[in-house]
Amino acid sequence: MTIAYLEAIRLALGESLDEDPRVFLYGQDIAGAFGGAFKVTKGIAERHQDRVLNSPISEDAMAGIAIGAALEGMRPVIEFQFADFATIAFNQFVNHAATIHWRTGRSCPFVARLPVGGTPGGGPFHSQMPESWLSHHPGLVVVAPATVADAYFMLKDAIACLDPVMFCEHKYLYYHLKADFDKTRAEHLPLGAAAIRRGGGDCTIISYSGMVHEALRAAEILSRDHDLDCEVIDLRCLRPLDTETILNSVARTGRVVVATESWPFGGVAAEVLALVSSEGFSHLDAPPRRLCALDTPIPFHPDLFAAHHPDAERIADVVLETMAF
Amino acid sequence: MTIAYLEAIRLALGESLDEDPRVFLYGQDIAGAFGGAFKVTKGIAERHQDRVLNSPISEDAMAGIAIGAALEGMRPVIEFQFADFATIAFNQFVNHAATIHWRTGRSCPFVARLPVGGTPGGGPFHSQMPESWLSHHPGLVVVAPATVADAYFMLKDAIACLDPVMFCEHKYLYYHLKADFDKTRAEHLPLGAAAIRRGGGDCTIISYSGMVHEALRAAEILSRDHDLDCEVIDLRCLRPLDTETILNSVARTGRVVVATESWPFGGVAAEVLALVSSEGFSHLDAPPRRLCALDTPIPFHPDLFAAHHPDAERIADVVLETMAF
Amino acid sequence: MKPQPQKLPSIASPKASDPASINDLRVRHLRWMILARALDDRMCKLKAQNLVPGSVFTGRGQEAFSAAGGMLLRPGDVFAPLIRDQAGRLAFGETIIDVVRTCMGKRTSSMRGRDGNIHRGNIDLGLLPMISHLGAMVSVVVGMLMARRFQGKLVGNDLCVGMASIGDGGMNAGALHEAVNAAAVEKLPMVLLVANNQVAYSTFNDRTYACKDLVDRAAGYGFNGQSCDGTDAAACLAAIGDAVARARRGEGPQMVVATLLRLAGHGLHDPADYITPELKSRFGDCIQLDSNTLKIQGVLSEQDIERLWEDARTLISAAVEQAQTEPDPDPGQETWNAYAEPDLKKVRT
Amino acid sequence: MKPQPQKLPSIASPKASDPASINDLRVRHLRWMILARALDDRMCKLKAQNLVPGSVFTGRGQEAFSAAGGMLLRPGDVFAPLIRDQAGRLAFGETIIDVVRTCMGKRTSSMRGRDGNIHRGNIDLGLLPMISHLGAMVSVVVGMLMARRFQGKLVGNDLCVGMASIGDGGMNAGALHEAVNAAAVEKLPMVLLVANNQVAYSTFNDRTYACKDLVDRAAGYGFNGQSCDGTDAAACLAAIGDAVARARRGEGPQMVVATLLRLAGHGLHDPADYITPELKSRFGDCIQLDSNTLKIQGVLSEQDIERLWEDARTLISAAVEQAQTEPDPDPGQETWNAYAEPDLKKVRT
Ligand SMILES: Cc1ncc(C[n+]2csc(CCOP(=O)(O)OP(=O)(O)O)c2C)c(N)n1
Ligand SMILES: Cc1ncc(C[n+]2csc(CCOP(=O)(O)OP(=O)(O)O)c2C)c(N)n1
Ligand SMILES: [Mg+2]
Ligand SMILES: [Mg+2]
Repeated sequence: MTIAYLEAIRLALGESLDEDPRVFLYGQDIAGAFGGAFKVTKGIAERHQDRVLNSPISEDAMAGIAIGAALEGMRPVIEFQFADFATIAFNQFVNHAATIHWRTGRSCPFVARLPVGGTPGGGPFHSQMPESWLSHHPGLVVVAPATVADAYFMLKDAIACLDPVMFCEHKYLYYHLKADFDKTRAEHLPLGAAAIRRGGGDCTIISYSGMVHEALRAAEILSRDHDLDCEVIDLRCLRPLDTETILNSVARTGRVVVATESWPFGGVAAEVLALVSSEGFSHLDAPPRRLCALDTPIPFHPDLFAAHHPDAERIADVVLETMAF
Repeated sequence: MTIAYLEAIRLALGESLDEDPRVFLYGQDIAGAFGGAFKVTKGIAERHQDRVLNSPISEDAMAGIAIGAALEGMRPVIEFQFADFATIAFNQFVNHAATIHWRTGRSCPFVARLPVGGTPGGGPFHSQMPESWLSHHPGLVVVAPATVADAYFMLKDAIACLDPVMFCEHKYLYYHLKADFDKTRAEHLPLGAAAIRRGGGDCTIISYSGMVHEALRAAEILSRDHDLDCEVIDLRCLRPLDTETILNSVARTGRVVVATESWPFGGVAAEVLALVSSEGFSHLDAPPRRLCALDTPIPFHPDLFAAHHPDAERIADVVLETMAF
Repeated sequence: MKPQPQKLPSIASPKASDPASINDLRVRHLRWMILARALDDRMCKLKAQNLVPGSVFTGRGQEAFSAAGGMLLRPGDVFAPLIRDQAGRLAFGETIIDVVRTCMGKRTSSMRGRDGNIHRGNIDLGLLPMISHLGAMVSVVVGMLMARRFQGKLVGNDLCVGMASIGDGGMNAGALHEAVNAAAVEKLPMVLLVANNQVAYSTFNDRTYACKDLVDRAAGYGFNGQSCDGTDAAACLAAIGDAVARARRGEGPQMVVATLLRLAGHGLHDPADYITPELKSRFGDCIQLDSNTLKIQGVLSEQDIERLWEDARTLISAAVEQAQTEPDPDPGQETWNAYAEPDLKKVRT
Repeated sequence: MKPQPQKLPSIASPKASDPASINDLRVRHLRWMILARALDDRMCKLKAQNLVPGSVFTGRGQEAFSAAGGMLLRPGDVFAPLIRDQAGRLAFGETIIDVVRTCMGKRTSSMRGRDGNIHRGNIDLGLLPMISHLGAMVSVVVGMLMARRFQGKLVGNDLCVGMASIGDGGMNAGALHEAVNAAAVEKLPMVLLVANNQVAYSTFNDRTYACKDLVDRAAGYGFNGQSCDGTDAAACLAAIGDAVARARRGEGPQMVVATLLRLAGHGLHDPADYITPELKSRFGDCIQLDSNTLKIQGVLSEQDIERLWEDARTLISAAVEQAQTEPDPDPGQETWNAYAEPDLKKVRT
């Protein structure tokens, strides 16, 4: 069966509602026949009218409500219309949800679904990646699926997880990414594991979310045009990081390029570079490099957006520079 | 004249109010004889009753008001009672203040004073360092003075700066740090420059804010007990980073340890490691290392706090490990 | 690039006491409503022609309320519009050409292609470029008014006014609450226009608030509150006119809540089939209603009204034609720098 | 470690209809007030003795209102207290020993020394451990009540209740607004206790809000609102009693605003010299007032009241003595892990 990334999310949500009476969905415009700004809950909302509720435009309260319901034994899944609006819930996330387990020993299991990432014409406030500011404070799990199967399995694992999970789903992939999908497939990676999407010994390209597909394209370009064999790691889970998979790969390749569509400063790419340089130093044959979005707000005009946003060609260029070191 | 770090801030604020009718102060409990939770505005508030105003407990509005007043030609300085409460203003800071110049070409000059950092017994919500989540988004200047003179000069420079400046002032230094202070001193470093607080050729210790004093103590221990000559860099300005001073120092020493009291993941320490490993790789004789706070909320009990918080002895240990590489 | 004021057939500024001038006011009001509707319609067409990169939102059905707000302001006032305020924006001084340029993402637009569509603004004119986060603009207006007070400009009994728009949905954002409360504490000449169009995107009022009427919130903030029928042009002018006059006289913050219906989807992409025929039947179209009234009252003839539409379309077409010839932004010429002071290592003198 | 319920001289639970039981209620109320005051006083002493690492905040002057709130709850309800709610916390079931342990940062406390003082709580009891950010706890109560509704526990006409405290200052936090509005939309049995003690830290009401009375906000949210004299114990019991009864009957969210004065500094460190003698003269001390009333009404004698104080001090001293023998947290034994599931690479089954 071929389904889109968004359909995989819908499937996981629908099944969770079907199977687990503790699960409810809360967010703006998700209820009824409308089914959400991106139509993720379309169909399933009508099947579960009592557990798919529209919220007011009150993101701080949405997060607080998720915390409270989680403490009372529910498994809330809250939808932000765009990840950009999760800034309003920042305090509840980092100061409240993230601290409950450590302070009280109680777990606070909920999922915040965050439509992330850029699309041409989206502009500064509908395109952002929130994973950097969500992952600095200890206590939140931050994941960013890049594939159809991950969208499904990781969402189910996120709902099962005892910690608050920030589920970053990429808007561009919603309808653009389609894949054969077999949900009965027995083994899938656990929530916290990175995936090696392509094996290779020359250079490790590390990425997550939408940028994984550019990383894979870059690896193809490099293979086709430069006879280079790149390993592509999809981090999947950003907090906690699968440091083992990263360091093992770098030990094999000696070279690493991290590609993200976030801003560079203090982002996950910086964290990965800090990791490989401090803990994998002896393996490095060349400086670890990062390629991120340009360091300005995200531009509205598609031409500016294209220049702002890393792509396969530019990733390949950085790999070539790394190889030439 | 010997004054405390807090008095230097008060002096800078008072003079700014005296000299520049565009400056006004806005924040909780700063007005009148009371003069703020930490007494920073004590004395000066009474002298400038019309331009030192108490705000409601509305941090988002405080930030929005600063933006609006800045756009109308004022130079607002807003005080957060604790930096921990600036999470509430996160959206106005990163989505509004930070984007105005790039979107419209207009500048948005205001200062947000953020009392940061841990003290024993402060607990999870009165001890945090906000610089990581303030510096990821492009558009905000983030500074963190560590000395009495910097508290004064950097605050004046921050008020003069055309961009929104997040002024992170360390609560522990408020009264604990006293120094001889001569405000007529002709030359002081510009806002964006890092300071070399101690020269040395063996290893570069990079720090900022309260942790600079631990870094200096560590350098002394290492000199006294291990005959090591460490260079200590006080970053002063975190966003933008003075990459030149950092890279030049590492080029001389070949070794670097970054010490901060923030959490490790995606923090400024990670950014510095990413910088030195990607751009100063050939200079490195050992893995760059970071020593940050432990990766949990900040504990209340002083014994737990002491274990959570890096100190000179632990910085010295990491330097020794680096030297032994 | 400063936007050029558009040339509209001039109608003298009326005095409220003069009955003839009331008609002038009503005619100007209708003209802004029509211009906004025609411009919104044209933007929808441009989007269909693939000439607009981002989303298109229209103010269909809300023109009477929005235009009244913008018209009753004057140079030196501040206006923070939202996504359905094409009418108010134009009436306050936004140029047609900037609307078209911004929506097309042109380098010549006030946002230079960096930001688009409804995020445009012109701070020099007092027209704030909104960020998307609902409620966030209101405290900025508070800050602007406080600045003017500090500067000694808020004295006398003919104060400048800060106006901000919000919807039934945005009224529930924490940012809105904090800002409105701060305006009240500071007793500022702020006018909050609440367009209760029954829905926030697809969510009806019963899921966004539970008071009887949003105007009930005014007393809780210490605002003077009043309601009006947002489909009735004269009622909008009267209510906002009164609120603005009170604010100018120094009577402090004002809230005007209009009841009306969004007569389109949330954005152009939204068929809005959740709006039932029953609901639709309860609300008229302010432009149709006002046109009829003015005809019945003998203020305008059918031809006059037709001419207002034609004039509007002519102005818009000219702007579209011009904008289409203008350059897109060039990534290679961008500085890609978010700071007003990119070099902080320069010594300050 | 589950906190032990403290042993207090048992006074049978009264029925509201029974005049004798009203006295019982009043006596129990005074007892909680006295216990809280004595405990607050003792915490101040312990701080002076350097036995408390963090700040000390007291509920001095607010005991009548707070205790009434806590008393009128029952097991199965939810309570989100703030920094001046020692009385309400005790009445709802917080143990004295946990107060002492938490303030001392003991390993045995409910927060295990990780968090301290007024941030303590016990989620199993429905007593929420507050974070510092004012307003943040209210939406959590909303979520807890929604959970109970999903679980089928919010049926009938004797519902469980979620109570949350807020001050005149905290009422202006955006988080509070969003949470209160959400409670109203969901028509939940939530009771918001607003202790208007005239100041937020050092800031008087004229700088924090501009409505005539904070109860004016109730209508704007769709809450039922009522006011009471927070220094009058019987009035507090009556107003909160009515609000809780309405909430239990399914009449939806309730707001009770008490007028009173904070009779101490913001925290122990604050001499509060900004509170003028004139202001002080306008407010009585609820405990003194209530003690007098109960004496005049012949419900309690001077000795009875003395005994309440003595009993309170005895209980507190026992708790302090015990807590002092208990271990501090040991950094070496801490796991230093913020996650309930530290190993996410484990395959989920
Ligand atoms: C804080 C925030 N959350 C969510 C959104 C997404 N959003 C944009 S418009 C809208 C509906 C707004 O409804 P209302 O305030 O009633 O205005 P209307 O569209 O009806 O004019 C939503 C949810 C937003 N812009 N800001
Ligand atoms: C969001 C937020 N901002 C600032 C503070 C700091 N603060 C703690 S208590 C307080 C005053 C609270 O006043 P009020 O709500 O009236 O309660 P009261 O202390 O009078 O009981 C302030 C400003 C805070 N806790 N939370
Ligand atoms: Mg609406
Ligand atoms: Mg108060």
